[in-house]
Amino acid sequence: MTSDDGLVRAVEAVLFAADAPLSLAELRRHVGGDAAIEDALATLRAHFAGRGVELVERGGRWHFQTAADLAHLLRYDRAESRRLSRAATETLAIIAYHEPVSRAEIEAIRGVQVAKGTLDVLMEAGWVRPAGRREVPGRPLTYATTPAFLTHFGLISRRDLPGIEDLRAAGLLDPAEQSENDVAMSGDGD
Amino acid sequence: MTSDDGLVRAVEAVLFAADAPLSLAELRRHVGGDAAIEDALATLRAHFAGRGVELVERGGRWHFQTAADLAHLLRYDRAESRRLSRAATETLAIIAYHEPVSRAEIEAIRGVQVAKGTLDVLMEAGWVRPAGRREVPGRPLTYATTPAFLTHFGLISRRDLPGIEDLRAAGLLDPAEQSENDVAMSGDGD
Amino acid sequence: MPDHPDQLVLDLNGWEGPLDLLLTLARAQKVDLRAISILALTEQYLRHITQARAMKLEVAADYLVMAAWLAYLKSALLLPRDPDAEPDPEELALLLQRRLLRLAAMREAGARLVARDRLGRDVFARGAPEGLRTVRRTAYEADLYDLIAAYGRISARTRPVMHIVAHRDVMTLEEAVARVSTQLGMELDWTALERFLPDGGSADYRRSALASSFVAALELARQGRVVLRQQGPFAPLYLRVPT
Repeated sequence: MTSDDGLVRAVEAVLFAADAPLSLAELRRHVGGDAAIEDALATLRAHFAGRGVELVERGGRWHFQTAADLAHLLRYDRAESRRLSRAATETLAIIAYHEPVSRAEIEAIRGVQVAKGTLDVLMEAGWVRPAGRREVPGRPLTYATTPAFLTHFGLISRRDLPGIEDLRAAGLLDPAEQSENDVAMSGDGD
Repeated sequence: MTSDDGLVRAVEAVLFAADAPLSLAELRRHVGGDAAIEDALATLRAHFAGRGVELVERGGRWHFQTAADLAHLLRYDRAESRRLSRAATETLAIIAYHEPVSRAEIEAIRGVQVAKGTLDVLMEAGWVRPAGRREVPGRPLTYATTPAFLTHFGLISRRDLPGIEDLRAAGLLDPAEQSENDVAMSGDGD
Repeated sequence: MPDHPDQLVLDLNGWEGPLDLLLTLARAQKVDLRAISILALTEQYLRHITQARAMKLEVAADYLVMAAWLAYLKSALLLPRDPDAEPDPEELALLLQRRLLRLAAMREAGARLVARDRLGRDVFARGAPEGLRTVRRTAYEADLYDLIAAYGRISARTRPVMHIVAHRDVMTLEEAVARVSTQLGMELDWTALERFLPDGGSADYRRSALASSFVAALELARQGRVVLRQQGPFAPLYLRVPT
């Protein structure tokens, strides 16, 4: 067995044993300093392609997961995962496509106030985090998505968000102009 | 992909996602009634042989586990520095000046009991080692310093310990009397 | 979806605000949102609000605000164009359309997002990972000064203990006083101090006896039970019972 194979084995073992996705730095800590980890990951990814288990990258972190087309075999004795409300789904999408984004901006897009519980649910799920305050009057808190969001929704990065390039090209992800928000919207000017 | 491959993929995914080793019956419940599961398991076991992950059977139940020879990769040692406690510093000083010295002797010199953890800390730090048993009733274990101790404290030898000659001249290094039947160290008074 | 959007919107509580209602009405036009007739949409919206109020349904304030704004927009769009009108009603219509597009885009993005293969629902991580352990190794800090200081501290603390000796090879002062007093009774003339010392014993003991006997002699002289005589410094010391 060549030393390359040794590295592939090592990366495979560490990723299998990990209970969370691992970054390159974390992998390197376990398999050794100078290792060509990217090459080993590429080899592994190719090896597992089409198998029952696949190697995936999510937000710079790597993990093994079961192939999507086998979902029906695995849901067997699992409780139906909790459904996201429509408000939470829209709010999550707005944050993911616009981040960082303030509550007022979310409200301007949805046309209604963001209920207190909506952001809480998303933060509790670990998909959304506070992302600092915007340096404008009132210093509103902004929100952004987390690495766990990418992991859960199977996204390599935010660039991988469905249709994000088209939406950006259409100008639909631009910061809303103030005049636009003023269109018969009471209460979200703050 | 043949239907056999499909079964192998299914078994692979189910075993991977399972939170405990699965019996044939349990596997069959997930992947379908009549499936040739034994064949699929044999295929999988051969496929993973020598990789970083292995398929193993224990008492009729199957599960994946990381290859035993790679277990050392699963732990990562991180150094954290912590100041040595006063009790440990005193104990270390006594060992350094009096080695080899038993625990009862250390206690007699310190005038307080030596907690078990204190010697453990010093041995964990690599500064103290067991130095054989004293051939007296009870055969108490003695302790001495290590080369790492000298290195850490910048000493060529224990003779370099500042003040040791002065302290000896002042009679301060005479072993204390033992309350227990531990050691009779009075011999050097004659 | 009910068959007629007209019926549906009577229950305004089912809508997440006027924008949501507008978007649903716009979708009912069954054309691309970009090709939507804002005027037709406006009329539809106003009609529903009017219907709702005719049926004495509670209509939330933000729906009424939107209705008032749309009524203004509608009249501005219908009236002959005033080139100086500010803001331009066509532009306002475009802004409204843009808001609808934006909401529609996010609504669809959300739907696509939650329909993805989600970890823990459609795809699964390893069920029983061995887990990676980070072992924290403690590197203890202590320097030579700490060590020496600690030893000094112990020495100071335990000095009395350290001075206990196994056997006391000495003559105590009490012993010497008793000895000298007894022997003085038998000697009538001047007698050298050395004569009072015991024979034998270790060198340490004899030295101790000499010192103790000397002090005993001084003590007895102070009590007036003995007189001392010495010819000069370091000369022999003589003792005698006072006459």
